[in-house]
Amino acid sequence: MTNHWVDIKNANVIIVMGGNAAEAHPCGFKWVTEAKAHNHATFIVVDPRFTRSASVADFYAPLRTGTDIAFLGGVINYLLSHDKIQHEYVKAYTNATFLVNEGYKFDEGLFSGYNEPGRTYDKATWSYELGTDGFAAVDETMQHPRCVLQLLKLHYSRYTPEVVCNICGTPKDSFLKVCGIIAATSAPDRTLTFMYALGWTQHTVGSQMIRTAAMVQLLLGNMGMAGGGMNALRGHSNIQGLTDLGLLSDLLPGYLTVPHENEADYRAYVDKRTLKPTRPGQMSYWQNYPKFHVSLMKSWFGDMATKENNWCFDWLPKLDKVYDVLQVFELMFQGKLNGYFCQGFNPLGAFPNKAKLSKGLSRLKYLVVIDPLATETSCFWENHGEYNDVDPAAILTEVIRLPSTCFAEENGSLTNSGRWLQWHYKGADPPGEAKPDVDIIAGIFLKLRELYRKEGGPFPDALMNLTWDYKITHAPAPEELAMEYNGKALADLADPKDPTKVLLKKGQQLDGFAQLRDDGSTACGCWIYSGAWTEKGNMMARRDNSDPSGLGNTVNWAFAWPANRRVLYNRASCDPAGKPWDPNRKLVWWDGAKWTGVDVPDFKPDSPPNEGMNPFIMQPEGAGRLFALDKMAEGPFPEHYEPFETPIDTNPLHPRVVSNPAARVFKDDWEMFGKSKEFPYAATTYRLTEHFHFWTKHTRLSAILQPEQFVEIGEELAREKGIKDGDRVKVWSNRGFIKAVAVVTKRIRPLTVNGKTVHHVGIPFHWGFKGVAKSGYLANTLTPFVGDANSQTPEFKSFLVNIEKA
Amino acid sequence: MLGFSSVDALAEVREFKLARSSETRNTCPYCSVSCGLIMHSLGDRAKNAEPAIFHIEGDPDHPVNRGTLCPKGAGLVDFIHSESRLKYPEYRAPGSNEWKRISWDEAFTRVARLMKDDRDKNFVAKNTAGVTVNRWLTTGFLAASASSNESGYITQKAIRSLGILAFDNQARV
Amino acid sequence: MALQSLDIIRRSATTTPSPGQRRTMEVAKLIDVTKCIGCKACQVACMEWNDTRDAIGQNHGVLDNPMDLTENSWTVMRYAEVETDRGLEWLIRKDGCMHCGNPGCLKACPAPGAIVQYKNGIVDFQEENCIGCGYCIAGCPFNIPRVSRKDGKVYKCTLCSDRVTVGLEPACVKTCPTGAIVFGSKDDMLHHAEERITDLRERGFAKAGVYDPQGVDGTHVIYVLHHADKPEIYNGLPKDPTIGPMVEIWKGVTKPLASLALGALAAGAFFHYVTKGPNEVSEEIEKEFKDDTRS
Amino acid sequence: MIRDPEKLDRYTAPERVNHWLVAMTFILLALSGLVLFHPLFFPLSQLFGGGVWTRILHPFIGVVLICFFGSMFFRFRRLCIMTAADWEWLAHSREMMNGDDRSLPESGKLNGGQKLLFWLLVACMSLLILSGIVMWRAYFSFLFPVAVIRFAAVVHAATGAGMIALIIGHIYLAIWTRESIGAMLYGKVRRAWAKQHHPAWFREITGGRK
Repeated sequence: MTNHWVDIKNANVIIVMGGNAAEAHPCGFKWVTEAKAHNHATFIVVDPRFTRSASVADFYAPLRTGTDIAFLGGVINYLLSHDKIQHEYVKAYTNATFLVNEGYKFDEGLFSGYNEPGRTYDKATWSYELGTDGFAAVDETMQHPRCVLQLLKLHYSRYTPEVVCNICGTPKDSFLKVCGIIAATSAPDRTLTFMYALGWTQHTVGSQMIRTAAMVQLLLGNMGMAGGGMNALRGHSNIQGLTDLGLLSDLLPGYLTVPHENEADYRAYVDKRTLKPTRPGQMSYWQNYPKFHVSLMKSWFGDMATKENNWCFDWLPKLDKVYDVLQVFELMFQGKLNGYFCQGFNPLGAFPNKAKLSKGLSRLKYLVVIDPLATETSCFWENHGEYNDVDPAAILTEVIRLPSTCFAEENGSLTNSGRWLQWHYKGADPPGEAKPDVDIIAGIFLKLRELYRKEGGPFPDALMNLTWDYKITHAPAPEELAMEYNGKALADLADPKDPTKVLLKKGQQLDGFAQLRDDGSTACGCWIYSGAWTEKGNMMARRDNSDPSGLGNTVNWAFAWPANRRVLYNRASCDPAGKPWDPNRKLVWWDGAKWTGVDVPDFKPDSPPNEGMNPFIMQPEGAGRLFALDKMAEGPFPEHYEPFETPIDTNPLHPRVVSNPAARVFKDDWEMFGKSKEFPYAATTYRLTEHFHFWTKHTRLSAILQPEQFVEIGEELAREKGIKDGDRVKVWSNRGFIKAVAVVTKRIRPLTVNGKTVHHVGIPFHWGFKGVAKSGYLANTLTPFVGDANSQTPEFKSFLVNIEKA
Repeated sequence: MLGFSSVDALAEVREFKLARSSETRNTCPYCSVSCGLIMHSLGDRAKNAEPAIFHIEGDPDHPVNRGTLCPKGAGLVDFIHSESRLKYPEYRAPGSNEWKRISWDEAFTRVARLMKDDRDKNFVAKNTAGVTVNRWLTTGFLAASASSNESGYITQKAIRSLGILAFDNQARV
Repeated sequence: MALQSLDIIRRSATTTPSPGQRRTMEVAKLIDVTKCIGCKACQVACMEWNDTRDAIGQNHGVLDNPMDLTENSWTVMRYAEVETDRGLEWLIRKDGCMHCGNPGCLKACPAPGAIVQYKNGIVDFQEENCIGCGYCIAGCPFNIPRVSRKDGKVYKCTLCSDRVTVGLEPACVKTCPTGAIVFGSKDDMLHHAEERITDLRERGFAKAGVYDPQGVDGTHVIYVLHHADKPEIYNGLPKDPTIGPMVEIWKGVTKPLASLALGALAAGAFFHYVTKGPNEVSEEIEKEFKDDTRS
Repeated sequence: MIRDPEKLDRYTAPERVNHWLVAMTFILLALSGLVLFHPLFFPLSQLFGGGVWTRILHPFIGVVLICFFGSMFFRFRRLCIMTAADWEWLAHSREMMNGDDRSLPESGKLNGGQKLLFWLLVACMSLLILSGIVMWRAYFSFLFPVAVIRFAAVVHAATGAGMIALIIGHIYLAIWTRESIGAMLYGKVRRAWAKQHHPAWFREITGGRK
């Protein structure tokens, strides 16, 4: 989230789209009802289903699943055509004035530089035109035909209300009403906040959906404002933390990136990531990349990491491609993977096309599962009749299942959506012989090290020299690990402004990432988490919940990364002169000498407004990107592409290019896509408020609330198929079938899309063949094995099924 | 009988069950609102009392949830004591139809052995173009979503040092 | 000396008053249906706090689960998809004991002390004194109490009397994520309701109002409804509930009078005998047959 | 002397056994009913082992009573058919209560009052079993809407009280009319008694002989 949970109460307009906050994040959703009750906020829900969020919304607009870019593109068109944008904000803080490379063009659904066979783009033309001073050229009047604003107008001129409603199926008056409410927040003192989750991320154009909303927020001047921003409601308690720590194929902690194999040279690797400002006077904070990377290497390899060996640059693996879960299961399916670990994760249920996953797991040599619960993945080889019909004798995978503790049985910190790191304490011992994850990883690692010490083996250097100076080697204390990723001084650190003054002595905990050095004199496991455990102690355990400003910024509660800033880009809540846009919701302001406020300024504290440093300090140009340069796989401007299984078999905007041209699809998955003739209904999987993924079917209290698998269909579809409330139905896609109880409801209405009636089928996915709730089918038996072009998040939200009475 | 025994109380309410329980602050492991919890466990942390958690409610001081819990969070006590909780390391031999209980030492030894054999056989020090890549692509690791930052950090550290690139976590979904 | 933990106004099947000198604050739970997102956190918190667990049932084609109040589920969410002039509305209501000012259950209950009404407004079942006859179910205007198949006792929401006694708020109140359920003195709750109603009227709910039915002398669980003029659309919330004539007759003054009448009848018969003497065979008929017996 | 040949056979052994079974069951039923009737009588629940047992036993005792009374019904059904004389008897019942039985028509084996009592009891028993079933929470109440249960409760209470009143009267009249109890205990009555109280019946079974 750019803002945080409590900040939502400051919003004037709240939109839940591409998510269902009331059901998936009920306790966070209280701040929406708070905004409504005490801030006269207007709350809008846009969703294919009338969800429990919609039940308390002021206005609900239906739309067909997978068409959010069309809807939001239409909003951008409305804002631009009605001139409802925050002009001063857009001119000063976004790249609206920047000129784009003349090679850039878009027509018939494709941007410039597309090569068909590889399904990728050569993105050279998606760049700024550089001026004579080497900086990006700008046209302050924003009239130049190749300035971003004009290109934006041109691109979304096609998204007229008629075109949008034809694609989305939303009634025109509803669409225009939503546009009107959104447009009103272009006033400097009115803010809109978007609350979204998997409803946007789980599409093949998911990332671009989120970008479109971010562009709307930039046009309205809502980014960085209290009650504004882009609020991603993360799914798990520490999904934010584990992403921050880089537990992804191509990431290192703090969003540093793993080198690619064609970056053999350390210097080239570092320079490519040390982004110099592309506009004068910008902070472009990534230019400190070397400090973060060197400190990480010192933290991991200690004295072995020296300037001479490029801080053990070669000790880390180099990528040939990204190995996301879909790619890994494809390798598994092809029998090219021998071993697999599932640490607190149930991929058999959580990933698409269960049949393919099951085959993949069966071709593994060994599978290690570390979990507090008996998950379906660990028992993929057990035959559970119709729910998991396999022959154990034919599955030769060796499976080792290790019991781990749950949240209540270990100390540690979790990072929530609002980037708060919060410490928790062990309340009881784990059942039986279960061990904390830390001890299990330590156990495996130390045993492996022992084997390498005895028997040797290829390139043992990294694992043998990994720093492991914990007091109890087989059970590293969470406190020690927290202090490690906060970082410490490896030598006395002198104050850069006054070398005679010693800031920190050797071995002391750093105060924050500002103190990091690239000369090896500091170690830091994760630079963005620096400040979590300083010399003043465990900042994550702070419990002062005072909120002096009343805006919900409890800056003395726990620790938020980066540097305890609660609202990112909060400099943008002030006009270029440093005066807050909205006098009664002041976050930060320039007090003549420095930036100060009720939140830690997300800015260079001593940079006066007239220096012209822009609020988006991580970007080289310091400005919010309406034009995304080459950072996105399928285009600098979001374009509506149909889901890979589209109910209308065409793309009304450009029939020649129907689905995302840059999405990666593995060879054998192409023919697994269903067509609307055989599978006429648009299906979407989602969460219920009573269950949490596949965990709470093991919990009696939750199983009581929703004991049995069901699917939701509209009354019209039910009448067509002769299905009544409570009937058992069979739902099947081109990849398999499930059986469930039918819930017939008024809350799902057929939509007229491109002249065709489209029915939606809603499929909650909380059931499986383990746990105390009634056994059910893994709903991901139905879903397509294709992911978003940028994040590879599978398209669970839009696919095609058929349905009949079982 | 006949008025000699003490008369029952005219009415009494149920004994307040949290009177002397021990309180521990924690965070709900489910969604990313990360609501603050107060966990009540048996005993007053005396050595001979095994602290079992019997009740969980919201932490009223937590600025986000202010004491509230959603239907999932309010039922956490049933997650901690779920009958599906794993209690000891188990092993399933290839083709077998049952779990066999093993000790931690056997488990660690077996896992390390499997990893070493696979790494030794498939480790790639240099790619075809002769660039040092030091990667091991034939074993993957899927990390959790609700384990702590500390366990995430040590997992990252250990896995990267082995050269694994098939590495992902719940953020992907 | 009888021990008690809260001041009592009324006890079931007790014709003599309980000690009632003290004046304590009257509490109330406000359920603001317009803020409720139907998440059932209150159902879980209630079962978890009171250590009851319902059976894991099945899906009946709706989101309601369990489908009705039971001896283990003392509060359930009831979902109603209603078409109103504003379009489709999803009216979700937390059902449970209303803690009436004049409780029908207490009036109907024949077992002394099985149901008590405390001065703070809570109506509580004392399961030890309950004889399991189920009269309270007939007496209740809202059909709330449920008999347990296991122990033959009746159960319902206690408004967490054990928590309120030690000064805490009920479990469902504390857990409610959106603050739809709030707790406090009844005056504060009515004031809170007024605020909510002004906000709702601003948002176009002209008929928004409080549901605090005077037919049962007001309740200590009050609703704020979008459509207070049509409470029945909220899954059968009674329009103006009262204990009803039948229960009044059944449990009203007729019974003591009838008991008196029976007593009087018996006494009357005795005094008839005393005054009129027995109905014996007359002298002459006796004489007629006396000769026979001798001969 | 008990089996004095001179006496007339009024009730057979089975009839008497049946009557007393009904009587005893009714007493238990009435007592347990009163427990639930008003708090005044709740202490009576100690006779049945406490409130819970009273609530459990009362309906079962009711069913037993219905069975016994059922058999009595079939025994006395024809005997109790009301005749004009019976109605006239009843019309004069006030005078009888004052000891003046001159203007009473001659009553048969059972006089108007006894017949009327029989039919009233039949009515009460039917109402009680019907309303009782409806109120029987453990087995049947779920079948009925709450309004029906409430109505049944009122009917049950009223009818129950009414029946107790009837039985109080019945018992008193049996005491009041000397030797009636003996008739029901031993089954025989003296000829004089018969002639006095049931002249028509007396004539009928003695064939007009004295």
